[in-house]
Amino acid sequence: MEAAQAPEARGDELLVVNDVKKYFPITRGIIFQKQIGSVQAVDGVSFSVKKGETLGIVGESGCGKSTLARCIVKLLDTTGGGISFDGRDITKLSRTAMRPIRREMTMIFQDPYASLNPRKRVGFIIGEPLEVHNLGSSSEIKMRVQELLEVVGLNPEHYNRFPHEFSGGQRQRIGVARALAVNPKLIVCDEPVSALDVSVQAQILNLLKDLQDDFGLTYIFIAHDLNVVRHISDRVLVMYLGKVVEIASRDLLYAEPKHPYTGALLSAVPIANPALGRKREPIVLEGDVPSPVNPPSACHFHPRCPRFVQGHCDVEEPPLYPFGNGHVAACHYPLERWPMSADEIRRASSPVQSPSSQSREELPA
Amino acid sequence: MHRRLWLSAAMLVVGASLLVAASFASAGTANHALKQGGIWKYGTEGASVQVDPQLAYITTAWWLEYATAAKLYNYPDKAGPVGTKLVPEVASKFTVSRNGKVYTFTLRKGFKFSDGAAVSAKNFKYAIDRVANKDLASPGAQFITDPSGTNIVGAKKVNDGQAQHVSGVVVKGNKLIIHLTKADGTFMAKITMPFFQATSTKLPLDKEVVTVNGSNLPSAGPYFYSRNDVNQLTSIRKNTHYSKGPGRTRPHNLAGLDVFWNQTEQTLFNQTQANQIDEDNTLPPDQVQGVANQYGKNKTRFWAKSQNCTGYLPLNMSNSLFKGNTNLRKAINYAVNRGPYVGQAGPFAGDVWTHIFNPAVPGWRNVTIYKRNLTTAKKLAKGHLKSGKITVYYRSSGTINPAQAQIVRQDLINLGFQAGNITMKGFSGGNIYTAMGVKGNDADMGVSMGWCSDYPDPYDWINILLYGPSIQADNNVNYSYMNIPKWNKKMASAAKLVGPRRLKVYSQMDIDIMKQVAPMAVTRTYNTRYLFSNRVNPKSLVFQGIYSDFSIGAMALK
Amino acid sequence: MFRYLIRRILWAVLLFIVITFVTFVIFFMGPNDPARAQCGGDQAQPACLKLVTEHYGLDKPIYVQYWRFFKRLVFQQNLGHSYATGQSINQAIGKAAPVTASLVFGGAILWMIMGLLIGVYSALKPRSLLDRTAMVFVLIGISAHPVWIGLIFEYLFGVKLKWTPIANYANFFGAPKDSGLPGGPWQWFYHMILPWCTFAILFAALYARMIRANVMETLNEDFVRTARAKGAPERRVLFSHVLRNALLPVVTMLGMDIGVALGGAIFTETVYQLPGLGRSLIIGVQSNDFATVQGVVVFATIAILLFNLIVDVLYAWIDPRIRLT
Amino acid sequence: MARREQEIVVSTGAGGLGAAVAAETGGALGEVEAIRARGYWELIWRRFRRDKVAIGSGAFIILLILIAFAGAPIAKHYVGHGPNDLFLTAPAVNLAGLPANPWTHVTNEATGKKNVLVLGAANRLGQDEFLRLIYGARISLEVAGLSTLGVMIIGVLLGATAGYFRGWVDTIISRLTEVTMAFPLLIFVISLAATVGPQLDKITLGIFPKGVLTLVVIFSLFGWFYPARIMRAQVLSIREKEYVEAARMIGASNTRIIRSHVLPHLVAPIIVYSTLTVASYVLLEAGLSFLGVGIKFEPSWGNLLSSGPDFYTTRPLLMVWPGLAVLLTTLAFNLLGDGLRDAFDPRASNM
Repeated sequence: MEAAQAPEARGDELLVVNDVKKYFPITRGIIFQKQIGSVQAVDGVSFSVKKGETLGIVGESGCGKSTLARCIVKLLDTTGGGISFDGRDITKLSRTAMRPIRREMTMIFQDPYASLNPRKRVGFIIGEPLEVHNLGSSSEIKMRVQELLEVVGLNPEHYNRFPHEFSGGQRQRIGVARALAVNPKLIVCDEPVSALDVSVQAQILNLLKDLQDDFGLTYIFIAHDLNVVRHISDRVLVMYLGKVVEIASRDLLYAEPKHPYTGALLSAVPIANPALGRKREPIVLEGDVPSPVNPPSACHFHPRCPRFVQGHCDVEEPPLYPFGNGHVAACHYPLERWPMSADEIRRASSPVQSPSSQSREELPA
Repeated sequence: MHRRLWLSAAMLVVGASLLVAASFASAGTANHALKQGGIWKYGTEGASVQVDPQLAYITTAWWLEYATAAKLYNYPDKAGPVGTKLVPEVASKFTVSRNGKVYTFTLRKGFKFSDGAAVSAKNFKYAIDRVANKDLASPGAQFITDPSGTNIVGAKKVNDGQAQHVSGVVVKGNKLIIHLTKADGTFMAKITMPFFQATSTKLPLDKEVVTVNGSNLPSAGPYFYSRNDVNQLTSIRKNTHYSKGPGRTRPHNLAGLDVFWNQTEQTLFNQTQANQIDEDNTLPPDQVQGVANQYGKNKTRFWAKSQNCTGYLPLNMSNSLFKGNTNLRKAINYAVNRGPYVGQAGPFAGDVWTHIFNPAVPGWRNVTIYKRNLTTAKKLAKGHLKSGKITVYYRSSGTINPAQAQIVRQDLINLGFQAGNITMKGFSGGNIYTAMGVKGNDADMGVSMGWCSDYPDPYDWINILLYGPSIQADNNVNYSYMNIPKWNKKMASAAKLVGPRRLKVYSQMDIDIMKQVAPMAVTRTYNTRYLFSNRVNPKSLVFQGIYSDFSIGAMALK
Repeated sequence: MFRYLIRRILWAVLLFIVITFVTFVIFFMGPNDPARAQCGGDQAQPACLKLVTEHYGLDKPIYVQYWRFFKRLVFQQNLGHSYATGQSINQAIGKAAPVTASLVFGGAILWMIMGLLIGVYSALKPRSLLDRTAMVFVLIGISAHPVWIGLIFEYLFGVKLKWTPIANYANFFGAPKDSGLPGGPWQWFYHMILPWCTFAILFAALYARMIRANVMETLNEDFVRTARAKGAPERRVLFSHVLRNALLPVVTMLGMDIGVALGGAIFTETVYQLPGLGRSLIIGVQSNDFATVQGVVVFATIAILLFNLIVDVLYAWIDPRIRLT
Repeated sequence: MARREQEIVVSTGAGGLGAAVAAETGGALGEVEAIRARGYWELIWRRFRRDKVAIGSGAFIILLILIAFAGAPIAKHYVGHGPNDLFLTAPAVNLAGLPANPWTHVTNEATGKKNVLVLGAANRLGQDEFLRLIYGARISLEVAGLSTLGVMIIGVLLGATAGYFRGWVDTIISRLTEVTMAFPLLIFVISLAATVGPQLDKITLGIFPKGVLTLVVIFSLFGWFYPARIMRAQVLSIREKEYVEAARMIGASNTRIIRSHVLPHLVAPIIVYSTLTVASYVLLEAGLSFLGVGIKFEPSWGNLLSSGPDFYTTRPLLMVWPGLAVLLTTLAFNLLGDGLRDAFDPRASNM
């Protein structure tokens, strides 16, 4: 793999991700495993996050969002590329060296049921980061935990309860409290609300927003729900099959998507305004997301793309073309207007299958 | 040469002839009242035995060989003393050269193998060639290559693998001529062992015949092996070519006999009771009294026949505990609880015994030397326990042997040994004899051991078991490692005596040694207990003394 | 499929080498002196010991000995000769294996029938009297010692009631002529009936419990409810929907358990004196017959490995997903 | 990326979201309650308590342990002789070589006092069947208990290590497991007990009867693969749980994760599996002793069972007692195991 380039951090950038790759090997063997291929979950992603901002990351299931999140907080080691946090390159840090950084960068998990150890009391769960980092005596930790419970809107008396005695939303608040416990600078939120009821989703989102204001937090917010992302993000990054296809500020992205994939995603979002909704024709993407084991050549999206041009899109990989105001999109033939033209919609309904998209192999369980 | 209780009769023949070789009994008359035909089913707890005539060696094997073999001379199928006298069989007569080194046998015509081939002198020569063969490793080889005993010219060379045929055995027409390196009075007894029966040349010279199926093991006696499945079934069937004629006078009433190996006591007993099996001689001890009460002893279906064996606990006089410690050896003799020890095998298993000569040994006396007395025993043992530690070898197979070991252990505790200082070492099968036979072994005493007569002479008991100078590095049978010059001298001089005086001296020595030296604690005599089915005709049960079992040829069903 | 087959075979070969080597080492380290055993135990003559030691290379390092053993085994398919009886071990096993096979496969058929009947009926009528009785049988079946069950059966049906033979085996293809042995299919069946029952009880209990659980679980599946909703007759629902799905894992289990059962046959063979592999093993152990013990272990290993291989391949053939993992 | 994405909650759009935001108050959630919540173990105990059969089995096992370890010496003291003491004369063993029937009074040779054989004599040595039965319980429990302990220690260590660290550690341990599994277990254990057993029998550590540790070593050596497989699978699934990721995310060490987040979840399967394993080892010990390759001399149920057939038409009770003891003990452990499994995981089916 390529040597990781230590990314340059500029003044207000808290996190710089430069060409990060994460491949999962596929192995086979009777006694000793040999690698026969790899799943390219994250394939050369670059972006940066400024202090105090919220970066939303969207994409379909399996596009590598969660893997990216885990690479950022170093739950997974990257295969290539560099990540710099607060001016330090953390790509090559050992477990021990990573420890102090873990105080400044935490994560909120998707499933509030699975992310809390059912065998432990809430006090232990929220206090554990403090304990791990030796932040105070046990009585101090208890005080801090109760304070945190209050901060996230729970009753401090629930200190001794078990997770199963709480509802989903309450549990996610516990998860938030755990992430907050060490006073981090960056919180990576991995679909924190996708497992919750819509009404509860809002509560959590509001909580996160409030906490951002109160504590000056920076968020990376991962979701597949464009509405949720729109609600909370300052900027949005769209991923497809392990690659960045578009980055733009929230308003720009929702108003003028450049990448056909973004367009497709947006057109699928239900719109509350019936008048607007009726006017718009949704783009139906044909086929499933191709396998990341053997992704389509060049632009990964070309087999499903309404603006596919044979001999170009499946041959030359598009770089991130700038469209001004920090808006970039990886497309040779970006959308010229939004909503799309009737012609484009027609072509989207009969996409050309490129040969490279044929091979499909099941992932190992 | 090894004679062990579990190999009991193997060498019985040797000595028998020593004393009786001169007198030949006349041929017996067959009992025509007995029913002919039928298959006799015999079940045993034991593992199967070798059937190759040159390899068969243990009691059960020889019992079967006796029914299948045709020998130069043989013992008749008779009970009592008549059964121990040699009669001519395939040979009509023999002559010995003046120097006693050349035996010439004249062979009869008319003997045929079960496959129809005629028996000739060649077949006896082939038997000797096989016995001597190096690769076949016959236990019979030791009897014809013994430099101090019977030594056939050229046998050693074959046994060393330097030749194929024993040069000292010559076939001339119907004559078989055997050359010995020196004169030997036991030769006739030895040539009568089943090893030297007429052997078909169908048998490979240097490979054992193990599995028999039909006709690959022909023999010239009244019966032949028709089948041998190791550890399952061995069958003998009537040799249809054994027709009445000169020398061919042995009875053969049954059509055949099947031996079922590896059965368990209890099922065997049940099957015999149910008349599915005709003969069972491994009765479950708890059933013996019942069948004895039901059928009476030695009348119809239940029989108990004594074997020429004595059971004893050797006390190792070469190890520190018993070395020069006559008091403790006597104390053990007083302490051993012989009644229950014998009783472990159930009723009719034998009697409590306290000196070496059992009632089958010539010159035996009916005396009790040690009567159990714990007080006397403790008094004798006091101050003589040495370090207080004792190592006991015992036999770990079956249920009876370990139980006897427990009784002896209890006796040792009663005597003053601490339970923790008694080391019990178990040996399966006959391995205890090997272990105890190694000079310098760590055993102080052995349990469940015994000795069976090789020939009816006291020499086989006193001199073989207790004579010091014969102790060697291993393969000893003097398990007591008794080596006292005074007694060695006495034994040597007794061996030279003949006639009634010989028996008198040995008889006294037996008692004196047990009283004064006590190199062992004699415990018991042995009986074999039989249960027969209701198909068996009790009148046909002829206990052949040489082979210590009922003659198969004489057996008949009702 | 082909690649999968090759992989399984290679793995089986490797397992075979490892197991035979461990067997070899353990018996080599054991207190048995093969030379002494070969020379007739306690009658061993020093000359014979020397001969045998040289002949079998018992003084060579263990790996050399193992290689000799392995060569003989693989290239000549020869397990050697018993030290106690001199019989060829191939022959001994050739005689014993059909007995054990009769016991194991007959037992397997019996336990499947019992397990199916009890399991399916209990599942269809849970908490009924029949179900409760069946569950008591299951508990006793998995808790009682097979030896004990065997002894009691033998005593009751053989000795007291005289319904069955007490012990022994009858050859299916008929006893050898004039051997005085029982033979033929009927005698075979008659002699095997008690051993089969004894042998099958433990597994019948386990299978009844497993089948009951599987059937009950399947009965709750959506596709069963759908089938019922469609108005399919109950019999059809049971046979073509419930049993087909509930029994697939049972069949896999059966394949695995037959290997395990091969060992369990020792107890039944001992109680009923069936001249099978287990009995050969016990006799070998009792008479320090190292060669026979090793022969049985090696043969059992081969049998189990082969059996597992067949099950694996069959299963992969039925269910292609298996091959990928 | 083996993890399956959670099912997506249907979004009702921005409007719904906005309305929900408006409704959100951030106020008190749930009732205010100062009491300490019920712990995991308390919940299990409450579920377990309802299972009368399991409770009964548990009580039986406790009773059995008490009888075996405390009751046996008391009984020995009370009857005046030990389990290995011999009563060689009538009436303990009658003239026909049959052991005494229950409740026979015999004279103790050592003390000269009259003793009573409650269940009669066990064999032709006149040993006390009752004492041998309860001392046999001790051996059975020791062999089964220690073997289970050994098997679980090896199995859990290897299985958990393989599951937690994966990679080459997992590869090696998994292959080792498969090799061990491929051994014809019972055949091998018998051969092993018969060949190396006599040498191992010498090891007693001063507290165990001879032969107990032999069986424990042999059983442990060849029995660990099953718990190892179970534990590996358990740990593999636990380590994929998000709460373990969460712990790693906050920088917890491996030791801490294993101690706080992995091991507590293994307790339930370990307890349930151990209970069932004990039952199978009680059976196995009896089987080996029956075949003559297990415990020798010392009273064990297998030994008693093997001497049963010697008298089984004349003293059938001698076969019944040990068989019954094995049956009840195994049954109790099986029922307790089932009960515990239900208590730990009420959803688990009967398998």
